[in-house]
Amino acid sequence: MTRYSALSLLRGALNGHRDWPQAWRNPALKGSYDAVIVGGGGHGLATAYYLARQHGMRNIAVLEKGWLGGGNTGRNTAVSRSNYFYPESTRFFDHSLRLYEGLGRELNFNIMLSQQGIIGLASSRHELETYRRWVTAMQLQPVDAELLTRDQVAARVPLLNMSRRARYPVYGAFMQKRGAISRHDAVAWGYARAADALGVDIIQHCEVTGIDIAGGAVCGLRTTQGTVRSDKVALAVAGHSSVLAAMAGLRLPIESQALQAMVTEPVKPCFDHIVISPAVHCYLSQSDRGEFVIGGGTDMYPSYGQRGSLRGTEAVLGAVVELYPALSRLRLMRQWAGIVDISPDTSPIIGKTPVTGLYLSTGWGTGGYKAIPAGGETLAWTMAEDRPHELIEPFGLDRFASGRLIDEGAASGVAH
Amino acid sequence: MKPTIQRLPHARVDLSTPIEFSFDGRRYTGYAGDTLASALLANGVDVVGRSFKFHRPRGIFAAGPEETGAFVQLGAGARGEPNARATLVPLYPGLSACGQNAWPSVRRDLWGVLDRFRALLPAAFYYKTFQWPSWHFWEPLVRRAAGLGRAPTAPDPQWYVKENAHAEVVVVGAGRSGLRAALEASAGGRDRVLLIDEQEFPGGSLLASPDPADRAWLDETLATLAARDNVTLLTRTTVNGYYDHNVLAALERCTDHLGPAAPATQPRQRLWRLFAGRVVLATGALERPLVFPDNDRPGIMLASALCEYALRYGIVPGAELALYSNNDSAWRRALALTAHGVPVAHIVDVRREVDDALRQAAARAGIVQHLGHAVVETRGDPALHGITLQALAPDGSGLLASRKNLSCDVLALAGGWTPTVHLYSQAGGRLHWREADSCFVPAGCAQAVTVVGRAVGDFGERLNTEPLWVTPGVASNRQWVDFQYDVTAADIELAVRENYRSVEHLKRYTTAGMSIDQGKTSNVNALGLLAGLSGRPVPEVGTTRFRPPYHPATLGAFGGLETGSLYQPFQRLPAHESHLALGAALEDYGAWQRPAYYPRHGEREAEAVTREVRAVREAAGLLDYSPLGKLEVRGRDARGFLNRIYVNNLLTLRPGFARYGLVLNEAGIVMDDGVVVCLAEDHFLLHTTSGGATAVREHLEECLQCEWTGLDVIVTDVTTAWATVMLSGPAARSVLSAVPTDLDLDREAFPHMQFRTGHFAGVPCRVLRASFTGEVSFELSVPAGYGRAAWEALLAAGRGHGLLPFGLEALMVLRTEKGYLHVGTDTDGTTMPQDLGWGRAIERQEADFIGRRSLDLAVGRDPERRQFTGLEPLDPAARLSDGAHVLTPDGSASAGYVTSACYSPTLGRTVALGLVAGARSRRGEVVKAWFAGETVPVRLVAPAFYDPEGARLDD
Amino acid sequence: MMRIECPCCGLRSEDEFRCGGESHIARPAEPASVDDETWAAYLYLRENPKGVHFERWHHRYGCGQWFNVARDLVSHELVAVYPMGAGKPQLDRGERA
Amino acid sequence: MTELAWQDPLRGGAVARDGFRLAAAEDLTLVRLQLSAADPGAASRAEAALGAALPATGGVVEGSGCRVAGRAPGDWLLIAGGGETASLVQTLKSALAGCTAAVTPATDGQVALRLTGPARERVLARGTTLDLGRLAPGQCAATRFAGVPVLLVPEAEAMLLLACRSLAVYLRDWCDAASADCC
Ligand SMILES: Cc1cc2nc3c(=O)[nH]c(=O)nc-3n(C[C@H](O)[C@H](O)[C@H](O)COP(=O)(O)OP(=O)(O)OC[C@H]3O[C@@H](n4cnc5c(N)ncnc54)[C@H](O)[C@@H]3O)c2cc1C
Ligand SMILES: NC(=O)c1ccc[n+]([C@@H]2O[C@H](COP(=O)([O-])OP(=O)(O)OC[C@H]3O[C@@H](n4cnc5c(N)ncnc54)[C@H](O)[C@@H]3O)[C@@H](O)[C@H]2O)c1
Ligand SMILES: Cc1cc2nc3c(=O)[nH]c(=O)nc-3n(C[C@H](O)[C@H](O)[C@H](O)COP(=O)(O)O)c2cc1C
Ligand SMILES: [Zn+2]
Repeated sequence: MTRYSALSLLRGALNGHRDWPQAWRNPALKGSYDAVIVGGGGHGLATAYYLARQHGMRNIAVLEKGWLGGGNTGRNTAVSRSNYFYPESTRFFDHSLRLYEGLGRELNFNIMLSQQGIIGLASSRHELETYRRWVTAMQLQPVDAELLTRDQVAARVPLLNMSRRARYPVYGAFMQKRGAISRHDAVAWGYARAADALGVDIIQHCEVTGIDIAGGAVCGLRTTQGTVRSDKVALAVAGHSSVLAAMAGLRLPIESQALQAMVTEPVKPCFDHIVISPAVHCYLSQSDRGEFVIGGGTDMYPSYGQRGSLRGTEAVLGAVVELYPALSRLRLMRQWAGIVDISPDTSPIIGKTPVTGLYLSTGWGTGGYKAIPAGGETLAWTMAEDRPHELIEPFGLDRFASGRLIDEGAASGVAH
Repeated sequence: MKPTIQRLPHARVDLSTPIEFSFDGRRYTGYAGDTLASALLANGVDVVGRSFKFHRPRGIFAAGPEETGAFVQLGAGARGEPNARATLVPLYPGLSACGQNAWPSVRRDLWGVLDRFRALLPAAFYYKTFQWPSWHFWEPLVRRAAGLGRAPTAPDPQWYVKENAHAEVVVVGAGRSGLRAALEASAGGRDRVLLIDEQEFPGGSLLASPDPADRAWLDETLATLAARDNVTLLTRTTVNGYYDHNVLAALERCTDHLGPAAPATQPRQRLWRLFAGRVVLATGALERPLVFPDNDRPGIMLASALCEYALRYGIVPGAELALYSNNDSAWRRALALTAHGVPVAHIVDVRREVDDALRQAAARAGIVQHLGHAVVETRGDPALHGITLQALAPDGSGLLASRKNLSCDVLALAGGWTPTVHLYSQAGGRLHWREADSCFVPAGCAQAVTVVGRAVGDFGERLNTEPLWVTPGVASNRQWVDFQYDVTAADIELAVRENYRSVEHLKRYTTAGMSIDQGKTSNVNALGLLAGLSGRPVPEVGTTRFRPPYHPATLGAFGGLETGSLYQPFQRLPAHESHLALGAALEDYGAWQRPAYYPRHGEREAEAVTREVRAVREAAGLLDYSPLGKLEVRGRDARGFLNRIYVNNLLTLRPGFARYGLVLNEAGIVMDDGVVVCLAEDHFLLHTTSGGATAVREHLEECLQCEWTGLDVIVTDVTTAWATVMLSGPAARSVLSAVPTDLDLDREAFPHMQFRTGHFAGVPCRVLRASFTGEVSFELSVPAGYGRAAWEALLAAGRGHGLLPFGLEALMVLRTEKGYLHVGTDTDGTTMPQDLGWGRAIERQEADFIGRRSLDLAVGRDPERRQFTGLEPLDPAARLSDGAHVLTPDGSASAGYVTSACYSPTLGRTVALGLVAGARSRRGEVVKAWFAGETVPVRLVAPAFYDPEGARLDD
Repeated sequence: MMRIECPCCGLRSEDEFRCGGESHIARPAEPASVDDETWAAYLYLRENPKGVHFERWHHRYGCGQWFNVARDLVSHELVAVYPMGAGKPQLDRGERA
Repeated sequence: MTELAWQDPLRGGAVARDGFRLAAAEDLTLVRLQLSAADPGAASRAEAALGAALPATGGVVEGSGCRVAGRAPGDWLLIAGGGETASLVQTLKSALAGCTAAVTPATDGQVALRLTGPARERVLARGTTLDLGRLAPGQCAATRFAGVPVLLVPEAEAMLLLACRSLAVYLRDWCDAASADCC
């Protein structure tokens, strides 16, 4: 792997950038692998990378039905944070954030992690109560979190509608200063390049169409590029989890829904944080290119349509205009959607399944981008050891029969 | 800068109405009917903008939404608008615009120095560097260069509205084919036809035809359509999105063309939701540029733009015009231009062979022809004054040696047509690559849509397009593909070299097509190039995905009217005005605007709340309780039904009696609580929390319609039909007695947890004796229309008894003192009834109820469950905040938290409620509560601080 | 934005409705007598097919009725609308996986 | 006995523009009638009392002394002239004695707004996705308007909009804003 650096860039400048190698190969699918990961999104690629890097497995394939990173990893609003209520969640997500903090260098790929800080607005007394409870829970971990007063919010977010007569006036906020946005594509590409360099076969345009099981154990996969044998298979296919699980005879506690996001035309920087308002369901940040990246809630019905409804767009943009009346004259440049895998408690489902050798990483819903490094690392560990990594033990599929749901939305008012 | 140019006689502008405007501080004159772009062009302004990355000078390139460089900052202040396309801004008096993304100006932009470092800054260079010392260090510098124009900083003073329209036929595009489609669809007179065009005037490309026959046809057609009642024409309206089930979204610019003169009574823009039976897309086609060195120079424009400016606006934008083409349509247009007084000097065509008839006609028109040639260099300062040509090798792989220099100040590019299939593709339509015209055309869609005219590749002429995706034999890093984001052919080569070969990877790696034109003119060139470089045919490469909006759309329009007080409705209390008159601090409680407290002059919240609490404890208080959910349930199966909904046993509840109850969801989580009143054997009144009224009603309905169908049960929501007050305190009975009523208020006749109906001051009333304060309370309801009067009457009646109005914050203190649970505050998304002390009662309950089975899952039996408890700081003066966490014995983790906490004016100490692990068996234990770095020792106690025996209730 | 044919009110737009998720999930007749897995399956396990989905909708802003819809989750095409309580309709186009 | 004053839900507010007017329809009183589907006898008794066949959902018929609007299956809104409530409620209650039926006075819980003027269609089209062109007299529609549930009942040259009383002022304000350009 040619190292990327300012120097190599300079060398490139001198020779017309003619010598850059491929970021990853286009290998042919082999007949068998020690482990196969279905889904070339952030989670799949990271899992492969950590299997190779930390567990010395080299005969691994990632099978991706489209182009790598083209799933939710390639279409999300790229917010990372670890402000969760339950310790199980905070531990996991803070580990992930810490991995993110060193990821650019680890992968030798600048993921442009921008720790602008995430601010969550409280629009009622009740929300402020919830935040007090939540921030305290985090501080106890300890994970950085603080409460902001109205004035502190106004100073940090000058474009915010601070009218006391607003329909949802600002009562205060929580803030996690380490909250970040980063370049989502870079995360997928960085992991892909690093995994490829360790020998992982990333097979694009290879759709898994069947899962072969014998004696309760997985033994292979059928794909549009042929069959492949393996006794360790992980499903990391986000919104398509139910489809793949059905191939293994499993039903999942998952509903697939469209989640939209959108960007405005780029304007000069004028917004320095990630700001979320649970009351009106929208959040936004300004990217380093200048466009506002905007997100909101899901379309609230099952869908594999990857389009998003007009109604959803209106709801999110209406909220933006209400909160930031000066942004009203900006223009929406593009709107899109991804299909997210919503679990009943909106927490991830990661770990083993009733089928031996079949592992699952799903339920990331609207918030699994931030989990990519830790999700990959812990799933790799789980596959290598065939028992759940301690960080993900509470997030197993078995929690539904025991009722031990981890409902962040219900506890903190803010889901993933 | 060139001198002002005279208009040709066929110009569709009103020469008798000159309009003054300014650009970058200089004043100019244009005419009514001009766009800012045409007026700038006519005034010889050549540099209008700067590109995004390298700050290359940009002139006017197109005449429509596909513009790639002429973006300006329009207006200033709160009405300012960044990134306005000069080509789409109709000229109006007082128009003032500035160049953007440049310092000090677009003509002399010092940021232009970045262009010198182009070699260091190839596509995606940032992924490869900036890691030392850290991205954190570099980001602020990079960020400074971001963005194009500036966002306003003050609220938008104009307004927007959304409107819904239904039509059997929606025709998008009012060019010749759209007009024909509208004529046809409206002929029967029955179907509602909506004809929509984004331009100021209908006509599409006909507007640029000086041919009298075309003009006559247009006038006649418009007159015919205008005479038909069933036709609506919307101009200045861009259809931006094509969604499921033939729903489209369109943005109408209602008053932008009036500039500062726009009347405040009119909305600025209007977002249309169009519900169509059938859609006809007649959206025309966009022209592509050719890719060659320095093809981004001001003075180089699309041939379609040249035609538009010359033939519609009557502007000859230069002295020496050259056309650079790869298809026949450019030749026909060169002839038309020449015929209408806009002589074309040269045609350069990459093709070695061109139709003889065209060549002869061009020769007759005096146009010099350069076949089989490519433009390999352009010169200018910065605006174009000359180009260099070289012959293409016959196999297309390179160039022949000989070079030709031509002088020209306008070079019009005709690189082929791209049908405007954006909406079709959004609708789910498939596209087919038509090799002969090098373009994608519609190829089938599940929605009811047809495509006509140029949008379907029906160009009305043979094009014989021969693509040249990149100019061979010359440096590719000066050949622009995406003009806005400065993506060159070399960037695309780099992406392919590094294996970003999927068209979607290519887009994201190079940013081609990601700028504000969304690649309208560049996408096909980029993928043509990609196909060549990766040795795949174009259809295999495919397109990137088309997404709404077709053209960027103002955010404000998506909000419409629903901003400020109309953003989301507040429900208003019947006695709203009385509360205002009492000086109430109104706040949002579950979408009702309710008094939080009633501050007296100079009083702070805590003082007012204390005063109100004292009044209730010592005399009486009056709370507007109207939002209390009230659901009537009746029918032969009502009792049995409710018994499955509530945790309680309701089989034994007798008429006139009331019982406190809990509602769970099927996961066993507490969803709501309230009082169930039995009005008659088969008739019940459910009181729910104010916030839960709708949810509980819908829960009941869902159970009845989906789960237990066929039950004889009727549910009636009467929440807003009855205004309710809570009259509470030792003097409550005396106050109520002071108002004429036929109710027997005597303690024995009307005990706690019973219900009566009767009359209050002559109007029907319903009264429940239940208490959320711990004092004797009457929850009195009258028909909502009498709500305000009843409130006033009680206030007046209470004057001699020390009655005060009290708000919800005092109620929260009162119920916390009493240890009464508030669902949603003292419960969270994990709370089950056993956590609230209902375990025994449930064991005794025989019947199944919703959520019951879930209580038996492992989680429900966990001894470490967080249970509802009282908490009392050891130091009575210690302050305790809600949100404080109770620590585990070793102090390492949270064992629960404080859900409600307040200073109790009644007890003179801090009291609190919370959810703490195993709390019910830990009464008396001292634990630590932690908040904001401070620890407070607190004792776990029963959740009842005040009058735990409830003696005061039976007073 | 979808348009949904309410059996009572006719064709209305999506913003009047609320989706209640998969339909035809039978509540165990005697919850107390089923094991934890069965109960959890009732509560949480869903088909979630990438194809025709049988689901129920509530005409929240209209007649307030619940009804069943067979809808293609990719195209969002409404393949059938039928009342609560009725069985899954036979679809001639067949269920796609 | 003191007589309490009845307050009009709009607090006297109205919208009066050249093209559009909105006011509370104070001449009307409302009664909600619900019948249980499990009680088949109830409908014919109600019909006898009302002197009209109960319309299906979305239909409006003229009964004796009131209009009957089909809001939902088993659910009708009776729209009567002023002062009719008590007698109407009484008539129905006695006709339906012993049946599972709810006869609920609704004048207090609801507000009836009457929209008139040539621009009323436009104002309505700004608030609802309903196809108003297909809503003729003799019909009614329960729909969503300005984000909240309403019942629309067309009248000659007017539209009756019925909604929850607590939303009356909001709806007035909304219509006022939506008609700002309808002067
Ligand atoms: C609009 C939007 C905004 C979001 N914002 C945030 C945010 O701000 N912060 C955050 O933390 N999270 C966010 N998320 C969630 C986050 O994007 C996802 O949780 C995360 O990307 C999931 O990663 P993944 O690798 O599991 O899935 P994906 O990236 O979706 O990868 C799954 C891959 O599996 C492939 N696949 C599917 N079926 C098959 C098959 N049969 N064979 C082979 N391959 C298959 C898919 O093509 C896909 O590439 C957002 C999501 C969306 C849609
Ligand atoms: N090649 C030429 O220049 C030329 C010239 C004259 C006539 N013609 C012929 O005339 C016919 C006219 O072509 P046409 O009618 O297909 O195209 P057109 O270009 O004349 O009209 C398309 C219209 O659609 C509008 N439009 C595009 N997208 C829109 C959107 N999203 N929302 C609203 N409006 C939108 C455009 O502004 C334009 O007014 C063709 O059949 C062609 O044979 C061609
Ligand atoms: C954080 C983020 C920023 C984006 N910025 C832009 C942008 O500046 N311009 C653009 O055209 N698209 C932008 N996109 C959207 C992508 O073009 C694309 O729509 C998205 O990745 C989904 O892919 P699809 O539309 O091809 O399905 C952005 C996407 C994300 C996730
Ligand atoms: Zn309906």
